[in-house]
Amino acid sequence: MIIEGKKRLWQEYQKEIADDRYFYVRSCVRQNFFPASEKVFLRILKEELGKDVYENAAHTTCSGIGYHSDVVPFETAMTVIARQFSLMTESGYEHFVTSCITSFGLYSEVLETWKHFPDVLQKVRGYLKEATGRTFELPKNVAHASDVIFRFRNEIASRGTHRLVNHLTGKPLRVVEHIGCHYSKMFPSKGVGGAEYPYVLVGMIEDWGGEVIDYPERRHCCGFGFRQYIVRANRGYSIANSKKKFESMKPYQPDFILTNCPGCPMFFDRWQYALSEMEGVTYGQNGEGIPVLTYEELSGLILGYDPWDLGLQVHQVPVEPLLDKLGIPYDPETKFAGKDGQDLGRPDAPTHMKFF
Amino acid sequence: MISFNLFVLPFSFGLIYLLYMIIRWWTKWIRALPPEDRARFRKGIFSRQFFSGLKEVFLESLVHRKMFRRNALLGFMHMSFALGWFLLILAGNIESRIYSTSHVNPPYYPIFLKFFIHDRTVLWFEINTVPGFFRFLMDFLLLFILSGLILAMIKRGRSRWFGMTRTTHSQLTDRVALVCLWLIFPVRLLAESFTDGYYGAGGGFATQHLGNLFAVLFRESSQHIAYALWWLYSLALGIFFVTLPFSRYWHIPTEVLLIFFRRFGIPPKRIASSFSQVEIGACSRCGVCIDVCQLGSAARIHDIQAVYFLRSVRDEQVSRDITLRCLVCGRCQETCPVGINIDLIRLIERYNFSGSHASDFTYLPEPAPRKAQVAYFAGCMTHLTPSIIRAMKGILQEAGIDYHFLDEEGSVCCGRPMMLSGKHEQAGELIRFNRELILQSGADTLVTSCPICFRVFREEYNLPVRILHHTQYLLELIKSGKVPLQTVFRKVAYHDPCDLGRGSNEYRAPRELLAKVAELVEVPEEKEDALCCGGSLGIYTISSRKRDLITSDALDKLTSSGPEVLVTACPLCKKTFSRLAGIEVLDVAEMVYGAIPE
Amino acid sequence: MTRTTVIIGGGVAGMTAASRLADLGEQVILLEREEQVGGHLRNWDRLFPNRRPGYEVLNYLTEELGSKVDIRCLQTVTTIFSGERDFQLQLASGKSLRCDALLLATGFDLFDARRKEEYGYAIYDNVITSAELEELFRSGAPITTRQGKVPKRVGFVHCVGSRDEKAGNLYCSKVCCVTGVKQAIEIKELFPEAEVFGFYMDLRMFDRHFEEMYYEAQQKWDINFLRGRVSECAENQDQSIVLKIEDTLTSRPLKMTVDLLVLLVGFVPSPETLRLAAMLDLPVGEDRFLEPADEHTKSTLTVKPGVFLAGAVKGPFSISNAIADAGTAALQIHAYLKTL
Amino acid sequence: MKEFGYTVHKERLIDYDRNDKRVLNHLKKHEPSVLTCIACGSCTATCSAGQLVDFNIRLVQTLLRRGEIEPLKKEVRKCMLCGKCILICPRGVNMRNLILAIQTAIDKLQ
Repeated sequence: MIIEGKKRLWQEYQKEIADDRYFYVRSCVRQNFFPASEKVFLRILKEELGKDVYENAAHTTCSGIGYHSDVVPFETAMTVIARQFSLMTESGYEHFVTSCITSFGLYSEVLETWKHFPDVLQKVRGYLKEATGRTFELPKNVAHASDVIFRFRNEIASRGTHRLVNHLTGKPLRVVEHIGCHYSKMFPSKGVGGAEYPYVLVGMIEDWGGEVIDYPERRHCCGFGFRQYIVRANRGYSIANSKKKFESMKPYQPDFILTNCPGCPMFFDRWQYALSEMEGVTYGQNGEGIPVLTYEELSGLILGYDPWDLGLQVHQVPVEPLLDKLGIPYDPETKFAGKDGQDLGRPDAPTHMKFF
Repeated sequence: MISFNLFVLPFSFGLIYLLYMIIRWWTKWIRALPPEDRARFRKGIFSRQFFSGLKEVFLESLVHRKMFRRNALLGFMHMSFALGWFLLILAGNIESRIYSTSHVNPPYYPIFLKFFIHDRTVLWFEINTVPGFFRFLMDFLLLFILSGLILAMIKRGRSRWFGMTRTTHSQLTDRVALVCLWLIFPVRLLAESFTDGYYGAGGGFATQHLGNLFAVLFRESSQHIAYALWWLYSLALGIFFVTLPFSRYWHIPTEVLLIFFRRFGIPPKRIASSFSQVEIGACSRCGVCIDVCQLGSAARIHDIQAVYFLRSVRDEQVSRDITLRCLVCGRCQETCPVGINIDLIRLIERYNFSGSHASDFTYLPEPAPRKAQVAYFAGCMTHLTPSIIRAMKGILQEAGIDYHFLDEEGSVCCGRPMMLSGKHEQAGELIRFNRELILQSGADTLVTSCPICFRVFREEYNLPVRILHHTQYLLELIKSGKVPLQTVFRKVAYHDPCDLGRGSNEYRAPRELLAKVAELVEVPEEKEDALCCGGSLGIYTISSRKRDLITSDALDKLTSSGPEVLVTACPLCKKTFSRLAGIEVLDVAEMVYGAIPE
Repeated sequence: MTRTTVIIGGGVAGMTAASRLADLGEQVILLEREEQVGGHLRNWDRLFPNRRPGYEVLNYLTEELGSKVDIRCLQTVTTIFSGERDFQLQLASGKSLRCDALLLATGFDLFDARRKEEYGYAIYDNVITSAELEELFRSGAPITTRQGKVPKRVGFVHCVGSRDEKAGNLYCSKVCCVTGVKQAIEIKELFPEAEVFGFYMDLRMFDRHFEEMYYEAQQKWDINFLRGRVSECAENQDQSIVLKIEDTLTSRPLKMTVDLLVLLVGFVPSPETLRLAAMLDLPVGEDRFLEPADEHTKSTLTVKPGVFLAGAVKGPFSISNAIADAGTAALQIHAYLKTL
Repeated sequence: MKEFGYTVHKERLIDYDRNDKRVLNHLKKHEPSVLTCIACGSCTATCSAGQLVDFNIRLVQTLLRRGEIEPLKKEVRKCMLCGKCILICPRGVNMRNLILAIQTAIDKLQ
């Protein structure tokens, strides 16, 4: 691998990311999948970095999940998005930040459409006006939340208590990074580092002391693929995609997988469990799985937040081996305790994957 | 008292071993016959067929009649050895009775008679006496054989005088046996001469004179020389007998059995059997099949000719590639003096190599043809030569025939190409389909444009209808006046397709048709000797370049007398020739169609 | 009075046109940007289709030039002033030239393979361009992977930067196919045990002996041609390249590993050509190559009297075609000068 | 092993590195004309069996080259060996021996 070659490409795909006053929209599903991630993002921005982040209680889904599942027409999706923008305009913000990769992709797609077809924008303004009486301005800047963390990665590192280094051996941790397909595959210029060698997570990993793994199936989809997952009969196709990636990354012995999409960490995490149950295979060392983190969770760990406050106990692939490597203390006793200290009960241990 | 000397042992041992091998193999082969054939064999021994078999053995194995027909010099060479030696043994036995003291003589006694008996009572020229006659006869026969030996030696260097361009490459056992065979008769002449000369009597006109000369030259030592020669003679015979079952000369006893198998009506089989083994053993490796093989003469492939193929089968060293490298044109079979079913043995070996893969023809549809009196089956290949189809349609329409074009929408292969690969069972599935198709058409006459189909229809389909190649059918139509013809003044050369000519014995119909519409010119090799066009489906392992060599060579010969058109009666031949021919290539049907007045 | 022709570009076309014009008695000044004339031909080890050494042709063209042409190397034209019937050229060296006719023979550039990001050129260790491979052949350096291993499997990707909307080039670069076949054979000559693959969409063996060479590549050298455009490459742990392609002949995706991947880079117009064309107000095609006055009948003329085109300024050209084209251009210039 | 109501989908991908090239190597030796196929498809277009069933004799050659033995086994069984393809092939590929030799090679492997 010629790293200068990648750096040269990264130079070509620089992206402007606003540095304050964000209008934040949530993902439909992430609070269920990885419940602390969005909360941690807001906490970091507000408490650690002192930024102005605003959430409007009236905001909704972007409808991307329906759009990509072929149940929501594009005009509807555009109108829903126009409403989100009107909320931003009404709240006095101009920098739009999405939690979800698919939303980010859809916002980009809609804005590009409006840019090339102004008559469509006019129509949508009409639809929104007719339906809700609202008007809106286009955002000055649209970023994915991982772009924002990327922008402040050095600030986070300098405030952080941990680095991506195995504290027992002193060696950098080996990290697989996985970018959601809708981040830059549709519009390479909208993603940090472009589509082929995206830099957004790589930048975090490198600047936090880790080592990035580039493995043959890196570009491949995690296996979510909306229609593939949503219909149960098609899940075999979804899991086959994930399996292909695990098999490809396994020889590199990654310490964990870092993701920036709602679906990817979900499927990397849950499918590892499912594969271990279906085929008896595990992809980490010593019968362990490969822990999967969102960038918010990782940022929290770097900043020294309690792993159980980050929601890491709801991961199906146990994260304890990673915490041990990072030298992050945790209390096994409180892993399954609720906020009030009450025991929530332990899940059944997987058959083949090592459980803690 | 029985005469004996140690030197008779090599001969005696060799003879016993040879007889053991003959009895062993004959028994094995006869026993391995299926019950119905064994019954035929038992019945045959006690029938007139036995005697006609003996006659054939005499004519073919001893006189070599077929060899004579091919080339007199070659025939004489073979006859002098076979018949000469046979008579020498016969006469020697009778002669030995004159001097016999017991009722049963050991077999070596007549062979080495001159060593044991030195009859001074009769002189060489007294041929009016019984012993004198035999002395004359024995010397005469020996010289007769030696004349053949001289010819055989000449043949080594001048095979063309014997009508052969190439001769068989021999194996080690063949060479050992050959050296022994060539030694036997000169050594016998010398041994007898030395002995007769030493004793001053006992010889015939040749041996006595030669002996007297030796006696003068070598004096007392001629006795020792004679003794050494008797040893050498016995050794040569003994070694010859021991190597015989492993050499080409094994054909001598095997051919005798083959002649009786045939006489007793035992049919050839499709899979390896006693019959095919006897046929393989009966190959004398005379090599006449080598020259006729176009793979050798035109494509410079020299290791697959029938003689080598049969040898490698006998030695169980045959390879798949060689087995599949044969045009199956039938030229070698046509010329084989032993009449071996070479093509059939080729297919048997292909069957053995065909492996475990079953075909999957479950896709064949239900046949549902229209009813008609005449069914026309163009064949796969004819679909690649649409001009033949157009001609046939035109002629049939002109003649007002109610016919159904069975494979107008495409053929299911007739099965012969599959049979040629040895997979006759799988060919059976294709045959069943087409047979049903033909039967359901209700036709009483089946006409095909493809000799390949024609042959397999006749040989394998067992159809209760008349099966005609289109040349035969067109001749019928024209003779019945249904199709008016005018002569087209063109010089044409006719090429006999393998499967129509040699394969189905139809040489007349296409020629008669052509004679009605054009001027036929001479071609050098025709009818039974016709060349293969090179496009044969019988061959699997050949490059297209080698095929082209065969085609070009055949074209050179077919067009040597300058025809304007080369006519054939097979779509495959037409397609093959058209690519490389400098002149127009047409099917007989096209010629006929072109001769119908406007 | 002497009539002067300035030829800009001392590649195959420029050299040939200069020789021809000199033969016709014209006074010629040949301007070359580099230190030596020869252009891209200098980078070739052996030429398709007969694999003769490239220097043979170069030497021939150089010897032909001899001393009859005024060759000026290391020259760049900064501005061109078009007069009534002549041209004034300002050179970067400060000198200026006057001429009656101007021949643009500025040729082409090779497509920058880095623009096909998904192939990982200049990122993965063992992805090289056909030009680099040719240079390896020419220098006689051992051909190994970057890790020093003898390659066991080598892949050639056809149409890199050509026939590709994503690369911005819709046109076919013509000579890459035959170059790929030539280089594949040369790899097999060096490493008979190696498996060599050509990944192609069509093999455009447009000129004489090309198809025969393709046949030879298959039949004699056992080179595999797999129909489909490589969609993406990745690097393995051992720095071999995994490539993904649709095997369009089985309609199934296919994945394979190669030790060395060669990108057959196509032609792109050189920025220098476009700069000169802008100064002369010459029409540029959609493919950004220069347009002649008439594609069929006036292929070396431009709409501007006195300005002529030869060779790869007009699109992809093979060496032999460029030589023929330059000869035509010389005749056209000669005829034009006579009318002055 | 738990049942989730679905199984891991089998890949359609041709994994060239893993595929078995032994049949191909046998053919390269015994029927080298296979090397010259240009996948023009004229053999398939004229094929007698191909008129009746989904049989693509051109694909036989392609599957062989890719080392896709299982589908290859099924394909070769459909051929009638009629030989039309040989007459059509512009590159002189000897299809009939190709079919037989593939069967021989597969037999040898098993």
